[in-house]
Amino acid sequence: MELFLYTALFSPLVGSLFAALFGASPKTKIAGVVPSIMLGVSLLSSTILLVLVLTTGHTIHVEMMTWMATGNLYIPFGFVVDQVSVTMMMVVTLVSTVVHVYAIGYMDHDKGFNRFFSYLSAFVFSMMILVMSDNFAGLFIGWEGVGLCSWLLIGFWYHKESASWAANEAFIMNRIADLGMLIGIFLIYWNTGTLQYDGAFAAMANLDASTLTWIGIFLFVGAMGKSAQFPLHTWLADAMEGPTPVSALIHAATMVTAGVYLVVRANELYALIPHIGLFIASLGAFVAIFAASMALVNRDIKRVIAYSTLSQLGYMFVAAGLGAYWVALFHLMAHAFFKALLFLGAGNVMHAMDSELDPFKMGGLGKKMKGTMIMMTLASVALAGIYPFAGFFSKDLILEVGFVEHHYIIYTVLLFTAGLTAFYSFRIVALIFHGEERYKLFGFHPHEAYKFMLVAMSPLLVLAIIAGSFKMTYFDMVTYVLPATEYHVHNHLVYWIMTIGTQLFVILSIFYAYKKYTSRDVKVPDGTSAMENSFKYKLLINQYYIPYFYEEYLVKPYRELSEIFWTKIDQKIVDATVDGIANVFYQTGEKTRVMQSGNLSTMLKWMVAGTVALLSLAVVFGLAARHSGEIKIFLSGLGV
Amino acid sequence: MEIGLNHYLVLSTILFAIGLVGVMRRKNLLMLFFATEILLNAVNISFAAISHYYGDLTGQMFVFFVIAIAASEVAVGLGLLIVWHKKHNNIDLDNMSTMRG
Amino acid sequence: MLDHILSILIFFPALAAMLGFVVHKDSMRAYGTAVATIEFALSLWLWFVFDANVSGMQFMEQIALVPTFGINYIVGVDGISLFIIILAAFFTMIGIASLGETKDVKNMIITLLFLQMTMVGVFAALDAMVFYLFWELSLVPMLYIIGAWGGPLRIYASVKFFLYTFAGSLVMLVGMLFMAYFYYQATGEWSFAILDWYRLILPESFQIWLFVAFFFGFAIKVPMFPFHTWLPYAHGQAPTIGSVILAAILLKMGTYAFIRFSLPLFPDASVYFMYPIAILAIIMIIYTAMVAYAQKDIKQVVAYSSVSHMGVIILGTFALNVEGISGSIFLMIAHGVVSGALFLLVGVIYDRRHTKYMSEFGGLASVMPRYATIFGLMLMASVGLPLTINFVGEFLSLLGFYKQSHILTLLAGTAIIVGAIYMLAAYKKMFFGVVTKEENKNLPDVNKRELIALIPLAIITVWLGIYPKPVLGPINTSVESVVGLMHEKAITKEAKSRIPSIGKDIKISRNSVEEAH
Amino acid sequence: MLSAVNVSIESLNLMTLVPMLIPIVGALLIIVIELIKSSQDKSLYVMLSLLILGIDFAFLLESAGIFEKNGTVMGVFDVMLIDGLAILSQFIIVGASMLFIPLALTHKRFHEFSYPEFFALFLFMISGFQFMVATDNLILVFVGLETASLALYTLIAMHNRDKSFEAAVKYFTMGALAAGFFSFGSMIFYALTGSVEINQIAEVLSANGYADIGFVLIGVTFLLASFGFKLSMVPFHTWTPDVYEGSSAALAGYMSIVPKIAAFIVAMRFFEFLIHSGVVWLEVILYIGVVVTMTMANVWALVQTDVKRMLAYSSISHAGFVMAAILIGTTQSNSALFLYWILFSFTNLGSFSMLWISRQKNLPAHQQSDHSYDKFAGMVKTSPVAASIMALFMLSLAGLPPFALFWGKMYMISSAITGGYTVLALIMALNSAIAGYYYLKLIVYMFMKEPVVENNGHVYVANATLPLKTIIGIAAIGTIFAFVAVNGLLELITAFVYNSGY
Repeated sequence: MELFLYTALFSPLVGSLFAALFGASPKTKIAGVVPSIMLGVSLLSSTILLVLVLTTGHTIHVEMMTWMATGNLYIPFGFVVDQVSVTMMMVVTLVSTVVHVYAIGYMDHDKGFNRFFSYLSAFVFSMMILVMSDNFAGLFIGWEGVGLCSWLLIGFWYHKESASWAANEAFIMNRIADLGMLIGIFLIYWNTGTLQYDGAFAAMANLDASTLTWIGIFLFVGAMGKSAQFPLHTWLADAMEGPTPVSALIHAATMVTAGVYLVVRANELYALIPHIGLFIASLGAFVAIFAASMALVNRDIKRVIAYSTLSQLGYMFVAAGLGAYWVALFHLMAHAFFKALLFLGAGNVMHAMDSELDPFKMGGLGKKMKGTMIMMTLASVALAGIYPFAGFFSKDLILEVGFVEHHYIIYTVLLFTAGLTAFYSFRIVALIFHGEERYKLFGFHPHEAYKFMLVAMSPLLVLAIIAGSFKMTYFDMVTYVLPATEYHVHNHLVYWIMTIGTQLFVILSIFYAYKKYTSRDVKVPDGTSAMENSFKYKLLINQYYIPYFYEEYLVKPYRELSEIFWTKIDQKIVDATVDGIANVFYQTGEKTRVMQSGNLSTMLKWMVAGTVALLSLAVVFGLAARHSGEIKIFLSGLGV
Repeated sequence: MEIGLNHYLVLSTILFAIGLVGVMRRKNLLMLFFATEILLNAVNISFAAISHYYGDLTGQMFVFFVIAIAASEVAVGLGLLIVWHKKHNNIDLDNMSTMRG
Repeated sequence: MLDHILSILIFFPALAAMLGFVVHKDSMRAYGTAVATIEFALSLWLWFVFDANVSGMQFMEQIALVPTFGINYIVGVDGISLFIIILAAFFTMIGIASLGETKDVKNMIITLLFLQMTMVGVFAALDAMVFYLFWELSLVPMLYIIGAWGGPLRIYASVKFFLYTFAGSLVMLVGMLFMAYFYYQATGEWSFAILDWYRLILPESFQIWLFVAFFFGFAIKVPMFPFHTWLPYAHGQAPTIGSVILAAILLKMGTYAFIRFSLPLFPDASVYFMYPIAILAIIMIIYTAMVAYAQKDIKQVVAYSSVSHMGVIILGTFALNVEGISGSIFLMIAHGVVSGALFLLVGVIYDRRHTKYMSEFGGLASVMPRYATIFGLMLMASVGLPLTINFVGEFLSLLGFYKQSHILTLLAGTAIIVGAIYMLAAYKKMFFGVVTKEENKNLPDVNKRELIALIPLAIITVWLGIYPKPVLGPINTSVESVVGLMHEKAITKEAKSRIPSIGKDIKISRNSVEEAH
Repeated sequence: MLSAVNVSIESLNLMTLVPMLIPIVGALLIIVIELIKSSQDKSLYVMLSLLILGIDFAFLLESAGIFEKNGTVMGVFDVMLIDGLAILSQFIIVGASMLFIPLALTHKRFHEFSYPEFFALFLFMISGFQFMVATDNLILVFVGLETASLALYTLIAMHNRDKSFEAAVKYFTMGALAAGFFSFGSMIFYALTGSVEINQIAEVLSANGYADIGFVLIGVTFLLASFGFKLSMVPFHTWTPDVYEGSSAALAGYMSIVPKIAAFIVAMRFFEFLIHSGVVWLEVILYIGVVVTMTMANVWALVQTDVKRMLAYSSISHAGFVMAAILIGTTQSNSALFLYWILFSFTNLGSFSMLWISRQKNLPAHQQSDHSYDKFAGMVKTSPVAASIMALFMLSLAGLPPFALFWGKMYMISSAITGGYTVLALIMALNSAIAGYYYLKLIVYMFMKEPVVENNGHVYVANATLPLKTIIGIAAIGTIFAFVAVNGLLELITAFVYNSGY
């Protein structure tokens, strides 16, 4: 069994290194194919592990070798395959395999082809470490590893200023969060004496609440960074600068869900501190609606999807925060499928429109690219949570959780957000595929993507449709390690009202969106229409002016302060003092050297003067000799 | 009145002071040498007086040595002076300040 | 042979340098490389025969120098000094091997070999006077390297470097003489042997004064804020090789000395000064990182970045527990490797364009992909990415200090943020974007000679990041004994509590100064 | 009717006189030779004086042996006092002189060396110094001092350049004044105690418990002034730079060592009891004197443009540094003084000799003085070995381990610490730091600057001959390998100083 574990873990690395060999050389198909195969292998072995865990229910825990050991600290490279991690492994390997294959087509014309695949597989490897590690340090390795890869991949087209800027923004924001995580780890170590999950969680049972609270907060700060929760969310939208497969894999399916995974992983901790859990849930709910609102108006399909990702992450955190860890994980899985699908579809569209992202410049593409249209539509349906698609089972479950746990505000917020979700996802679907063929005005010649790309996407499609039906099996599996709480509204009437109500609400908003954006008078906004000048719109399109705020009040001051530190303090004060001291001596020399006038009688005068000075002192002391006692005391200061 | 030790000492001190002043004031090398002679002889007076006061000869021995040394000093000094005069035909102190700083 | 391996390590390069005067200048490069390689091989052999389970000194030698005054030539090596010695040998080797086109290369190599003697000497010395001797002597070759091969401001820079350090270490000398005097009072005989001093327990007030005296010498060398201003000049003006050695080895002398002298000699004073020094360290970390961000000159960025990293090292040292101190020692090695590599990389581009201004570059990633890759790796190491050598050190140092103070560690932890900021900004300026300058259009990528130096460094960076055990193990053993000693010696209650006690029992004769009186 | 004076020749203990007499005899011999057959080559005289000094040295070893056996010896009506200090200092005096004499054998012809009188006077001077150190009788001190000084003035003058005459006159005049001070000072002590022998003065004073302290202080003032002149303490130092500049580099080097050690010994003998008598005033004065001398001299040295003047100021500062030993007045400090001075004499003589061999007969246009800094610019390019040796001496002067002077400095500072003068110790340390700058300056010129005018490096060794090179070689070896000798020296010195009760 360990064999499968190691294959699952390391084959992406092999693929990455293989592609790296061709890093500097021109594009070769093989550099794309081999990593994809390696991922296939990884997927296969993960599946085997899944089956194993599913059937036998026992987990695998291996320790590869020591990493750090000093003092009482002992950190191994240890890996665990239990119900939680195996789920993540499945999601990661599956989505990434799909994305890899898809990318072979998508990156076809890019001269960085080989580089791309080596980065992408490297990312998968780090992600696998993240989910499979059996201790916080290992988790942190993966945590930073995915950060690095996302930096590389966002900035993949480094010649674009915006891309490299976004990459750095993402990296640095994540760093801020990682600091929190690091502190959390320190806390865990000094309080429990170990970083192993099992040991640490076991020890946490008998720690005082405040410590646990701090641990919980700091770990969650880490999660906020990776999962782009408010206020560290701005990087995710900007990260769309990266190639679309990257967005699909990293910024929809896997990396951004790491935060959720962390909270789920640490469920035993958060179970002990429900107030933090509630905070997480509330933040999640806020982010859900906050992100959705920004998605309403945005005119960049990828950004819209990114915001929707954000808002779905909010859902997951609500679930996790309310203690419904398995629900969170379930939604994570389902979301991974349809969101990746959505992104890949968007990728096709971009290809067709040679990298045009404004849906208003498209319209009526459905005729040209049926496959893509179908896929994206279904994905959107799933996202909107229409029965019987995956979204329904996972998302409505979260609503129920909110209801059952009596957090009605959260429930309402989420419900409303569900409507928004439906609206904005169909807004873009409508704008892209239906209505006037506005792209003609801009002289685009759209075409459907390669067949094999569509084929590659199909598994996601299937899963997006049927994933919901695994709910019970999945429940049985993960509740080995996660608290097994069923969430049922026991009153059947209420239950049905809720379910149907939600469905209706969603469907209505879908139709509203569809009507609004397929009508004839949809034209490319030119900033004149009343709506565009309304405050609401401006607020939303400018993302509540938060990026502006960061730029103005954090980035600029930091830059200026650094400048001041360097030019003013370091040079004008610190260094100047040092040179000043040196100069004092030199200047004294220059000033006093005149004493050496070279004139003999001056010299003689000096001698006599010296003698006289001594004499006068002698007289003084001669008188003072009686009081020599006091003088001694006074002088003892000099060490005389 | 009868002249005691202190009178000698005072005298010698005064002479010494005169000598010092001379050393400081004189710009003429020759005069400078005279001033130094005054210094030494001032000391001689009191040495002689003190040795008489104590009635032991050490002081007077010292005097003899001082005289001898003074003589040799004059010899050396005049030698230098003559050479200098040959070169610059003046013996003014203010001319000898080529080295400074 | 084994009993004298350290002396051989110390004096072989000097001897070779002497003979080097007769070697013809065209074949000097080869000669230097050969000598340095032999030296490195010797140091590796030292590692091989080193017994990792012994916490004390090994391969000790003692030769009477001025026995009447208690000065003896005593050398020895333990887990703390071992790897820095190896690092010194290693860097001299690759430094000479990858030496670019330089005028009168012969003098340069001879100087480097002398420098190597002093470096190894400092880390091997177990007698305060011998330590001081090498410590001071190491200034001279560096002075010459900066002053003779440096940039336009080289003379100012070199003299500043020399005098600043010299002044500091003279104060340290006074401290050492005091220490010896106290030892004399306590035992009735003069001794400068560090191991003898370890056995001496001083009252806290004395400890504090002596700590301050030593602090000046060390802090200037490290360099700690606010004594750091000589460093940017030195680095800015020095030739590549100079900066490499300076950053990789010479700066470590200070931090090493803290661990060798200040901590075990003055445990109570160390605790007493822990917070002030920690605050200085944090200023170093954040302030210099911001200054680095403001730089226009890539070399200055790296220079300031090493000040920032030294801050973390200091912090780890004054964590006063095994995790922290081992971490800081490991970080010394890590920082040596990484900053050394970064300076080499800067040198690579400087050789090609004869400018270090980042505004002159841009888009190099497409022109020099291999260069960009190695630089990227080193950059990631420098910002402390896990599985690179730096992370282990930084993680342990911060972890260690967290035991002492939560909030300060939180502040110090910003190192990973501010570090990322200036490094990524610099990388973006140099490598990303489109190539604008004409002369950058077809720069040659790193050549074989440069790879000789860079590849090994890259390998070490990753290898020790993934598997630090071979290095961390011996360090840990020795550090445990140091910490144990400190705990034993500590007088004040606070110190006792701050410094964890190690299970092992450390025997020290409890004769203190008062008793001697 | 005087009673017949009968003194047994043994009680005179004439052995004590021999080391001083040898140079005198030698000097006379040289003069006689010149009378018989004039215009001999200078090498003859050089070698003769070397031989004579050799014999002198041998006798010193002899008396050292005696001292080790049966301690301090008085002689010649208890005027001579052969104790550890006397012997050690004579070793330094004679040894340094032996190192100096061969420097006369230059490549270029300097006409002072063509006169045999030069060597005769030189030997007289040495005996004068020997007398100074080997007695505690102020008269003899005075005589010795003046003999030596008068000879020295002449030697300087014999260099026969305008500057040397000026130097000689300045030195002479100030010397005369100093002599006046000395005699006045001793007169006061004679008046107070009726004796001119230091140990008796001490006894009497302590017997009456420093009754009239005021007069004691005045007396001390005058003696201090005269010593201050000899030791070039600020503000009595003004002659030093000019005289050094005026006289030949070799002689300047010599002057920086021998006259000073002689004066140090006298000062040590004289102040030893005063310091321990707890006369606060003296401590204060000396403290100030030491600090001011060290610091100001350093500060002035910083701004010099001529290496020789710089070295002049530096030796002032070194003198101040060593003067601290007398202030501290412990056995360790007194031994430190000797250790320091022995090591210093090697280094300093070496560095002055380096200037000496680079001495041109007449100044090139682009140079304002004989040894201006820029003369040495880029020296390493043309004559690396010479440059390295010069650098070596500079580093040693700066007190960089392991070179000679470091050990002296180290031991001296340590003695300050053990003597309880913590602040002083720090000041000394910091002064060495300041001093570092100007020694470094020369190294910077030699190693880091480009030559001002193209030269083939011949100028740096214009004056070099085998003997000169040998001397420099000896000095260099002494400077590098000092650490081998330090222990032996230290043991010997400490023993001698301790046994002579200091």
